[in-house]
Amino acid sequence: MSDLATRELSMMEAIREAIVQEMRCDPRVILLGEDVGKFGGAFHVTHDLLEEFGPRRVWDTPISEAGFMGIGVGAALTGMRPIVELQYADFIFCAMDQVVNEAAKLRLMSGGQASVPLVIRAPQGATGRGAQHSQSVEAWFMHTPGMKVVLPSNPYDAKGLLTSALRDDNPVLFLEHKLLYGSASPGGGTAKSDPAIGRLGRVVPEESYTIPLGKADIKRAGKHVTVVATAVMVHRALVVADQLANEGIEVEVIDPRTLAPLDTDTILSSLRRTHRAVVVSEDTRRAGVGAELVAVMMEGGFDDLDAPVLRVCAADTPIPFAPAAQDHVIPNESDILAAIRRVLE
Amino acid sequence: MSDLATRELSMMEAIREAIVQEMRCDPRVILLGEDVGKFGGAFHVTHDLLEEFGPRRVWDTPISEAGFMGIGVGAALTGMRPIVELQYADFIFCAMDQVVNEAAKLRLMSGGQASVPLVIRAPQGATGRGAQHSQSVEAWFMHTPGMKVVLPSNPYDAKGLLTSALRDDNPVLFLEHKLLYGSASPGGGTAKSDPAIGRLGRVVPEESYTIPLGKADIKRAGKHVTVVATAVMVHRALVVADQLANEGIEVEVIDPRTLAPLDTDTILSSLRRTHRAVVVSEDTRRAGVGAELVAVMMEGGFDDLDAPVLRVCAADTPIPFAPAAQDHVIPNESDILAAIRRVLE
Amino acid sequence: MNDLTHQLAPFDFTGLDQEFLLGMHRRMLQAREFEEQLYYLFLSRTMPGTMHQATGQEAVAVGVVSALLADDYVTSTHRGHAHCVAKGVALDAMMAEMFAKRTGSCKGMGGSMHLCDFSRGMLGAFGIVGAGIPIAAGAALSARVRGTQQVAVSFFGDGATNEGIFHETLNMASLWKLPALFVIENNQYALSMSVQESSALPNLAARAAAYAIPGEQVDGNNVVAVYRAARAAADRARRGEGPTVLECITYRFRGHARFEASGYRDPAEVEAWKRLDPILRLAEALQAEGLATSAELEQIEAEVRAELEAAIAFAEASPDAEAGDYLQYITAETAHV
Amino acid sequence: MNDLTHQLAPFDFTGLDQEFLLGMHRRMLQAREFEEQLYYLFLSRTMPGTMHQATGQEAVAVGVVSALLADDYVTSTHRGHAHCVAKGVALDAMMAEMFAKRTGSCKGMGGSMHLCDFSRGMLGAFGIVGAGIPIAAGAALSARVRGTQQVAVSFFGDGATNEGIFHETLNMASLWKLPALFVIENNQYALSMSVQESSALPNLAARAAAYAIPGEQVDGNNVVAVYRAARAAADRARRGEGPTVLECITYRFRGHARFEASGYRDPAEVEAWKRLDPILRLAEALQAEGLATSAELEQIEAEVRAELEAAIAFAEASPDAEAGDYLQYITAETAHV
Ligand SMILES: Cc1ncc(C[n+]2csc(CCOP(=O)(O)OP(=O)(O)O)c2C)c(N)n1
Ligand SMILES: Cc1ncc(C[n+]2csc(CCOP(=O)(O)OP(=O)(O)O)c2C)c(N)n1
Ligand SMILES: [Mg+2]
Ligand SMILES: [Mg+2]
Repeated sequence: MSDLATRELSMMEAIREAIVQEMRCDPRVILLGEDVGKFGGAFHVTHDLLEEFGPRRVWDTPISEAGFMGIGVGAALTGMRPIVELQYADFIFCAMDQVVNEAAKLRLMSGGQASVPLVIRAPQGATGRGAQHSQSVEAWFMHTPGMKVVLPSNPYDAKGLLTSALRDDNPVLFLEHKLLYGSASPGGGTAKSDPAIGRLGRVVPEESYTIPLGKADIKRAGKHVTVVATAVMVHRALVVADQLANEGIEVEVIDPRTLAPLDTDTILSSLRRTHRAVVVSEDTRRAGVGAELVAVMMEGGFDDLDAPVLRVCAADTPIPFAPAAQDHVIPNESDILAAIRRVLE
Repeated sequence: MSDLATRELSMMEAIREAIVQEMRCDPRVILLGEDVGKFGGAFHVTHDLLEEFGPRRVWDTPISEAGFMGIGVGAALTGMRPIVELQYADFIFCAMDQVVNEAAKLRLMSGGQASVPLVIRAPQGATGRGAQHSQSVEAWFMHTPGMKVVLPSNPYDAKGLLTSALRDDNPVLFLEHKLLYGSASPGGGTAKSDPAIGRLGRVVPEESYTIPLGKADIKRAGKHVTVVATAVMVHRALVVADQLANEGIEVEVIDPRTLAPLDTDTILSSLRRTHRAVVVSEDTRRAGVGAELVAVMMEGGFDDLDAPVLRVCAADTPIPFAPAAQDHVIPNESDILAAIRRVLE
Repeated sequence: MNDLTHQLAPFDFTGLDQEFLLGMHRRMLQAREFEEQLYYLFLSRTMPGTMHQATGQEAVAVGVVSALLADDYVTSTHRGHAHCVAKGVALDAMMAEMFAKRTGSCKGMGGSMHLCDFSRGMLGAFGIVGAGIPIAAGAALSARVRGTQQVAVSFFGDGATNEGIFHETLNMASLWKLPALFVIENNQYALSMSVQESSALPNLAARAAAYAIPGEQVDGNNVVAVYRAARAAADRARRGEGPTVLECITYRFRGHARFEASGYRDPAEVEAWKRLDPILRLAEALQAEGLATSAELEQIEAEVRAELEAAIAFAEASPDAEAGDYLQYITAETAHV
Repeated sequence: MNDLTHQLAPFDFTGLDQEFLLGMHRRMLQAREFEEQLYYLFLSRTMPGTMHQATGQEAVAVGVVSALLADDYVTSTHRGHAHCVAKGVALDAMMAEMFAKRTGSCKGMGGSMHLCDFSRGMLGAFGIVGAGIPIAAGAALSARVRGTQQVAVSFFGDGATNEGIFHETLNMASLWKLPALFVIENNQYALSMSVQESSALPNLAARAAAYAIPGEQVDGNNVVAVYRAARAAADRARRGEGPTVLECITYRFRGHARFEASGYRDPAEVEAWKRLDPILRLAEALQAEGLATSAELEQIEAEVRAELEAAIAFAEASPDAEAGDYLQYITAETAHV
């Protein structure tokens, strides 16, 4: 870790560093959530923040998601820049009214008087804990005008995107995939790591930096097919891209990074070069992220398309507990490979 | 009203009749909600039910959406067929956890032991009441595996679909557009009626009947372009279809009636005949109903398409109060007409 | 105590000067007149949206807000006009908002159920019952973090106390000793449901005990009693001693919304309460104590009526909010990223 | 009262026969052994998912459920194994579910946090804190509508009492006199948060008063005391007199989940509570009263250990839940439409 140019961080550490750096330079940034203080957060993202910033900046809350989300909204309306952490993204439904009806609508309802610089952080993704601790919730909030939705795939992006989110004047949902943390889980054991997760974005500069919300990133350039993927699916898509490279098939892998706003330009210009596309997302299929990406390509890229854009998404089911069943529900490399081969036919 | 063959009902009356008839023949059907008893419901849908069925069947609840939704789930798990009425669909976010994490997931989580025959009724749609009383919420629940979502466009369909929903063993969200009720609002005045709303489905048989969930209905046959529309948008699409007929353009108008499950066969076979399509929905555009319909046509009808399928949806914004602004956000006949002309180019 | 018709608090004017008292009287009249004018506007022409009148409840809004400072915060409800008037939101802008005009407090984007004026610390009416409760607590938390002396008040109805968010917020406000004031406007009904039908413990102030918060019932139709209770609670909050729950017992003279007929209420009950009109009660007490003559009071009434006529004229003369106006208000432009 | 180490309820065996008492002892041992076996399974091999142990809290589950009838309902939490054991869910099926086997109570679809057995009235563990509370109330309402004598019990932790749903449900249960029993398992912590840090009023039973519900604190490590309190509450519910809140004071001996180290707890505190092990306390009392010999108790222990070994063998021998199994469980086929 001595050579900063090659300093590596886990995504957990990168997220923590973005929080620490913003809290040091902006006294308006405060933190609320369950076990975020003394305990350091269920996934240890906020460890030692209470010690550094004290109880006026770091608030350990009772189990009252709707209540502390509303407190976050009220604090945001009155000059703070709160970070509200949910222990698992699945619990956001307990606070849904404050997010959808208040945080996201207040600016419009007030005729532009209100701004709600609130960042909601939540770990998500299927990691074997059953249907109430496994969901990917991004689509509900893409469908919530007034919200921004961020879903990083690696430590470097996570730090820059979170820094931007913390400086944004709108409510931002910042979703963190548990398999990407590289950190311990509340159970104590480390979250099952995923072989597909490569070294992408491991090197993270120590100084603070921003990555604009609404700007996609091409993780791998290619000319035969465009794959738009998020979070863990970026890594699985890259594995498949490596395999296909051996066959001379060049896959372009695009990570939107933010789903709202969505960088349609990067996606559509890629399509103009490849004429074929597959979208890969861990959320459930019906009316999900994949549907929006397909619709965007239908509207903006129809004449470029030589084949239908295919969706590779989670099956339309609550996430089952059994590992074999969960793995069947969540997209994997062979699902992605099969879809790519179909659009290349 | 003497001649039953031509008996006409408002959608409010048709919905009430379905409830009354099921409650008479099935003692498991009970009703819970705010002001549903003594007051007869905010939109008068449940008037006189307390008198007929008594307080063991009709429960006037406090303002505790999450609580009485959960009570509905528990009653459904133990042999009842509860109808939970929300006063406005926007308030479902207060009960979101019980709908998404419990009602919709219990069957899977229990390995098929549980069934949750729960019908959630909620009035929705923009009628000038501002951002917290105007939303169309169907997309969030299309994206909730385990839920069925019904959105009728007229009295005849509403009665048959609600009867089916009340006999279904799964949780069903039954959404009722306020502009279609033809009934009074809690303010006392009647909801602003819409000139576009025609006589579609006004004639309603008195005897009980069912319309299967998951079966779309072709409201008007045509061979030049397919328009898939829901609720009020069905009526607006029919107005546009009449106009275009004068130009010799035959528009096929399909009302899916249920969004989950979605009758993709009817939609795709229409597309095979028309080769062009427009989807019209009142929910906001991003990751909404329109996106799913477009994705379905991309996957199942790509080779049939002579033009991109276009979405006509609400703008991605909370619904503004000012009538001119609301009307600009919500799709109208000229928006639909413009989209159809574009796909016909 | 839920039925004021049996126990009224006497007016205690000690230490309150005439100007302050007449100011409260004027505020109550402004709120009353604002809504009564609207009532007839809704009857006589097509107005956009709907409205919920607080007619008869004005003493709660005015009494509480009179105990606050200009930079204190308030969150309100669907029945929020009186709170806005009390907090000093311009009548012109409020009326223009009801007409969906560009000159409205919310540029015509919010309407009756979302009236707000951040320059006045009025963070908004909320159309979602209970939604403003944690938001006021959040404003109180923010004041604590910023180290100011501000307090935050949340107004909400008896029905709102059955929302879980009420319970969650009170617990945190008490744990953290937030400078917050939770004002229950107990007007006896939540739409058609009486407090007895919807709350297992009709003494709503008593619910505060579950969170070690002092809870007090007040004659909500006595603006001075409300002011004194709110002042004590606000002072306590500023001293860092934590939140207070104030249950103000009152009654709405009109229907739940617009012309709702309230058939669920006994006309005799309505009549009994109308005899306890908070504005008349203050007027009588002021005259009895020689603090105002009927002439002075009529003068104030005339002035208020003129203000409202001017507000309506302003609204009518203002440009309508237009089709594309909303586009600029969906998201905030963030300069510094 | 939160610290049992100072006030213990004595064991009162009057009117309870030996078989019943030994049955409770056996149930507690089954719950203990089930989780302790799992603890070592999680240590020694890769098990699917996670688990939350109720080690030390067994008297709450067993005492309460021993006061119920077979067709009464129970909802449980993320820490639900003991509730299932107490309600008579087969150990084989429970263990198989932990192994994600087709023979599991939920066919391998649910896992530890969603264990249920509808044939036993066990409506499910819930991974969402507080979610089971209204669901139990709904089961109670359903019993009322169907005119049965069933009661419904919801078990939940001290932390769950800070969820709004607790408040909403208690209010309705009291208003409607539902035959429900709300059992707070106060094990002093919600993950890292002590009751004092998360509840403004650490006396959680007292919160019941806000809904005119009787609330009682019980020595949760005394299975007989828990049984008697639950029996009285269940009888009351069956008589149509409404719900009761029972706060059972107890402690979890292990971490929050799996191997969580609980660094936020004072080791001395943990040791003090371990001396109050509910199983040892009953065993000692039974022997002191001459209701059991150590030989008899060892015999029961040996039998229970054998049952658990058999359960593990059953689970290991069972077929894994397979990839496509879930497809049949997403939606119910509805014959009659
Ligand atoms: C979450 C939510 N549920 C229901 C409603 C519909 N609603 C609007 S006002 C009202 C009654 C509120 O009663 P109360 O809190 O006593 O206030 P009051 O109307 O008496 O001033 C109801 C049920 C709503 N706006 N929000
Ligand atoms: C709605 C919700 N919020 C947060 C969590 C994460 N979580 C799981 S258990 C737990 C602590 C629960 O404490 P308590 O209710 O006292 O039960 P205990 O674990 O002590 O048995 C938390 C915060 C959750 N599962 N659901
Ligand atoms: Mg009220
Ligand atoms: Mg606990």
